[in-house]
Amino acid sequence: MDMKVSKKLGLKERYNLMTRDLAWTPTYQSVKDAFPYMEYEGIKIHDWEKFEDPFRMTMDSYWKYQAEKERKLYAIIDAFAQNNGHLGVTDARYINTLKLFLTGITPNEYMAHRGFAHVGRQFPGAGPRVACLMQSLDEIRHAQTQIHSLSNYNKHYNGFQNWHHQHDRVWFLSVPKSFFDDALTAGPFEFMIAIGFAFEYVLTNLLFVPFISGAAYNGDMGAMAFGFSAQSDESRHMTLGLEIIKFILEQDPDNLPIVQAWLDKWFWRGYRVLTLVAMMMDYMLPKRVMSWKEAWEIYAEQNGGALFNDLARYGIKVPKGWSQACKDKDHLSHQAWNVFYNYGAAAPFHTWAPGEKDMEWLSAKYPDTFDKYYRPLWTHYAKEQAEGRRFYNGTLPMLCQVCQVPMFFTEPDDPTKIAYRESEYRGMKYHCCSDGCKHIFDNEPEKYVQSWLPVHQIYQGNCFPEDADPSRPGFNPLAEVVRWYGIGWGRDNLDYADSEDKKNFETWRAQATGN
Amino acid sequence: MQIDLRTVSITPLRQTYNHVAERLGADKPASRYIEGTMDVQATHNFHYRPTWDPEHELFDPRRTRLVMKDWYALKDPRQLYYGTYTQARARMQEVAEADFEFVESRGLAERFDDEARRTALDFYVPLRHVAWGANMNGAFQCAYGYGTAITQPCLYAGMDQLGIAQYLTRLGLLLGNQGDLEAGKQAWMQAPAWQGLRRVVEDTWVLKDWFELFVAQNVALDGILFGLAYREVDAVLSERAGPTVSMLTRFQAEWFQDVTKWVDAVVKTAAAESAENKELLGQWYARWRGRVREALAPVAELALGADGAAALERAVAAVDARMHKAGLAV
Amino acid sequence: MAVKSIAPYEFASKDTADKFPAPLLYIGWEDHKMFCSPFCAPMPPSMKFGELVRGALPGMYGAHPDFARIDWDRAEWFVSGRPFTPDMDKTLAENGLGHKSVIRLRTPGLTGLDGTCF
Amino acid sequence: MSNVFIAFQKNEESRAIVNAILADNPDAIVNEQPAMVKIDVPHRLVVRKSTIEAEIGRDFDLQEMHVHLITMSGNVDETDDEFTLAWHQ
Repeated sequence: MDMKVSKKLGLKERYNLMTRDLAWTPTYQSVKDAFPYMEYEGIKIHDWEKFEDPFRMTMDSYWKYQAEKERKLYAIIDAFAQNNGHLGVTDARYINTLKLFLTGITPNEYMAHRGFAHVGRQFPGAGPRVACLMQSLDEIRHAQTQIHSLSNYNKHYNGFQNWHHQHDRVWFLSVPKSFFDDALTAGPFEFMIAIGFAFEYVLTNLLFVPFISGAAYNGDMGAMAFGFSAQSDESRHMTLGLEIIKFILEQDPDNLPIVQAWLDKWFWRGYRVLTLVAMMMDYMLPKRVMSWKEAWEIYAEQNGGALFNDLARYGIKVPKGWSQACKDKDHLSHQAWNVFYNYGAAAPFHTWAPGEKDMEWLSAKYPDTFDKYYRPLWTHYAKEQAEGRRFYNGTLPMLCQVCQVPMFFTEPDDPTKIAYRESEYRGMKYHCCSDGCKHIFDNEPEKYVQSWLPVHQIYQGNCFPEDADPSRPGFNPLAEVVRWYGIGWGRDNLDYADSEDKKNFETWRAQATGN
Repeated sequence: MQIDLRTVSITPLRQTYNHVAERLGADKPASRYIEGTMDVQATHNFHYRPTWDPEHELFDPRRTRLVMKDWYALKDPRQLYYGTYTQARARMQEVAEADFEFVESRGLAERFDDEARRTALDFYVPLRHVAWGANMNGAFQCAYGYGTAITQPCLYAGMDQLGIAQYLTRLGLLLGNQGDLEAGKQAWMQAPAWQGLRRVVEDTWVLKDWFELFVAQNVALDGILFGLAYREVDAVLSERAGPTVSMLTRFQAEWFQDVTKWVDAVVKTAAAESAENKELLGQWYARWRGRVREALAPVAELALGADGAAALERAVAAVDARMHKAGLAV
Repeated sequence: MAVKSIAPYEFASKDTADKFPAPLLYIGWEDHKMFCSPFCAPMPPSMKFGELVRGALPGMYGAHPDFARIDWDRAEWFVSGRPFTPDMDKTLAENGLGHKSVIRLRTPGLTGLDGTCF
Repeated sequence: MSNVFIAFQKNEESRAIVNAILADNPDAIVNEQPAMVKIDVPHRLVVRKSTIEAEIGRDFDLQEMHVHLITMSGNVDETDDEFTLAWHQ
């Protein structure tokens, strides 16, 4: 229910009075001093009034509907905790997806909250300001509902307890962290294209729908509830993203090349982050919803295709890395899970080789690639593990300077060859995993020379606990890094087969079914 | 097979997240406010400097001169996280909605005393722009502040101000019409009585120190203005023409009580941290108290005539007393 | 193109050679993606290339069944993707390798588990 | 031709919304998933307040729909009476 004002006024007019009409152009201070970040990116805005409000929601309706969602959600969270709902999930392997979520996604919901507060302060246009600030509120909601929902898992399973500490430190978490840091440190317009449009509109369905449906498929009412509840805000966010890109493009023809370059960059940055989702869908869910490949076809190829078709009238082209991403869909998840299998000692969740039934599913979903390229690897690992030699990689990987993912990605047309790309800047070599990342580096080297690359930081000696002594005989650098990460050795990391999580889950489940 | 999972008695491995347990000093169950607030903001190893502020890290405690050893000491006594925040405001809006409904359905607006109506429209309607300015400032504090404990309620307060601007808009439309909103904006932009206040608001927009902005906006401007508008002016109008306006501004009056608890607690904790903080907060308060007081004098007069000056002094004194109690040398 | 910023935007690289105990060397073994990515390790410039091969590589790659089957005389080397003939008796520096050089090893005839390049 | 889509959580209220959408959009394709229902329509999808009200037997504000939404795709236009999603090309 929106504010009931004069019956004569329509929704749009009413909303105008409630938002835009409140704003004015300052005269005691210059516009440039009040909104100092509006010019340096080169985007030209002539008339902020032309922005189309995505949803016309006043604060009273916002409070009312959001409070209703919150009441429902917390009722479910409470019931889930009281009833030991965690014991109803398919098996404890599933819980590792939640650890990935809490450490990798939740802190970035918070980053989005701060980012939208920033642009919500900086835009001189009242329409986008208000929409951005509502999104900022929504994003802190998402961070908090996730922390609260997963709090009960944290009480019973290992690997959730240090999410805050780990987000700023652990090697693979620097992938999503650097993504959001990159967006927030960019200018306000680029942030909107990066997060508001490229991430929220083009890629968010690939992130959340699989996670939430995964929760539903695996009996996790708690995670399903927070996921769906968060998604209900997402339609507002997606619409803001679409309206803002259209608005910028309509304002001035000079904006097109800038926006296109940002789209190329942020599609690729976002796609690299989704690597984690691909492996989650295909390898970490005991009961799978759909394959990464199927999700990519529905949400990227069909839906994204329709979107870029629609934007073509502004001169926007499909982002640069699009066709490579479409080629990768047969390979991405398999290659990615191998990275975590390799470095399973350094991650705060458990890893495992897929079992025979899992491989049947993978083979059916990836008829052209799984048996040919990937099955022998998992079979080999299983054999080694059965003989007491579970493979862990003990040497640190080379990372991409831009996306920060270990350099496992293969050439677009040859899944057997790792792609290496090299640039030189100010007399030093920089390495990237792909044309997409190299392109990003070459455009803004001043930015990416600053990357806090976890592997390099380890070698610089910045990732050991204070009491560690590298000069002591028998100093084990990997073990010390893991300690600095706040990962309990043998408890939070290593193979699922030997984990406390597995043992506890089975014991507790047995208590539920017997005496 | 139906499994009754409730029957399983499990001893949890731990009660809360490690960073929360460290703050609580023990591994014990923590409130949702604490779990959803403490240490939620990233603190280390930022990858890139902001292109809009290369001098600072993305989140950087040096964006204010105030110094805190632990920014999470600035907790919100109301313990608002998103869930409790929206539910608290939803209750308030439900009451406000009922009040607006009542005023409308009983024809109270039409029957309202015309002189009081004029005063209400002339005084309250331009305040929607002050609230808009406050919304900008709440966003600023949230964006560039440090630590979720303080940035979170700053955004909540900023969004509350947007809601307040919208309630004032409805007040204008109910007691008057769209033309009164236009006239109010015209006055805000040009009428001499409002220019001092508009200048204050625009000056707060260019402050770089977010904590000084907190003192300017949340302590001085909100403190004095809300005291004047929703206590002093409200009382006079109520006496003169009945409680219609009180009903239409009840949200603001309740909100001011609520937010005062938080603002005072923040100032108190920040001042108690060090003599330097106390000194700094005192300077900021003195500066903005003076600016706001001066700017509000013609506005108070506009609403209350000759009684305006005394009403304004009472509003200022009330904030002085609060700040004194919070530890500032006032 | 360069970064657009509101004020000068120049920062030292986080990874200059002086910050490491020794220059970083990246090493990849072609067609053996069981080791998911190339490796990164600081290697003293005074280390002989032969020492790298005999001393460091077994620890890195020994877990792969192909490693024991390598015919080192037939091994092919690449630097930054270009063919390269290292002198085993010369140091890494004398072989032209510096901070953040990438070398790749190809072992003809060995193509990983069941020929999958893993 | 491109599809627009909208997806809802499955519950009593969204059941009515989905029925209304199916009534107003003869080309709609329904895709049922656990806990979620997704509706694809070629080119343009309309949600009408009046149809939902007839379906549930009470007043309905289109903004109530937000509580149940999961995701959607297409350009949004919202008035008091109608919510539409469309691709312009």
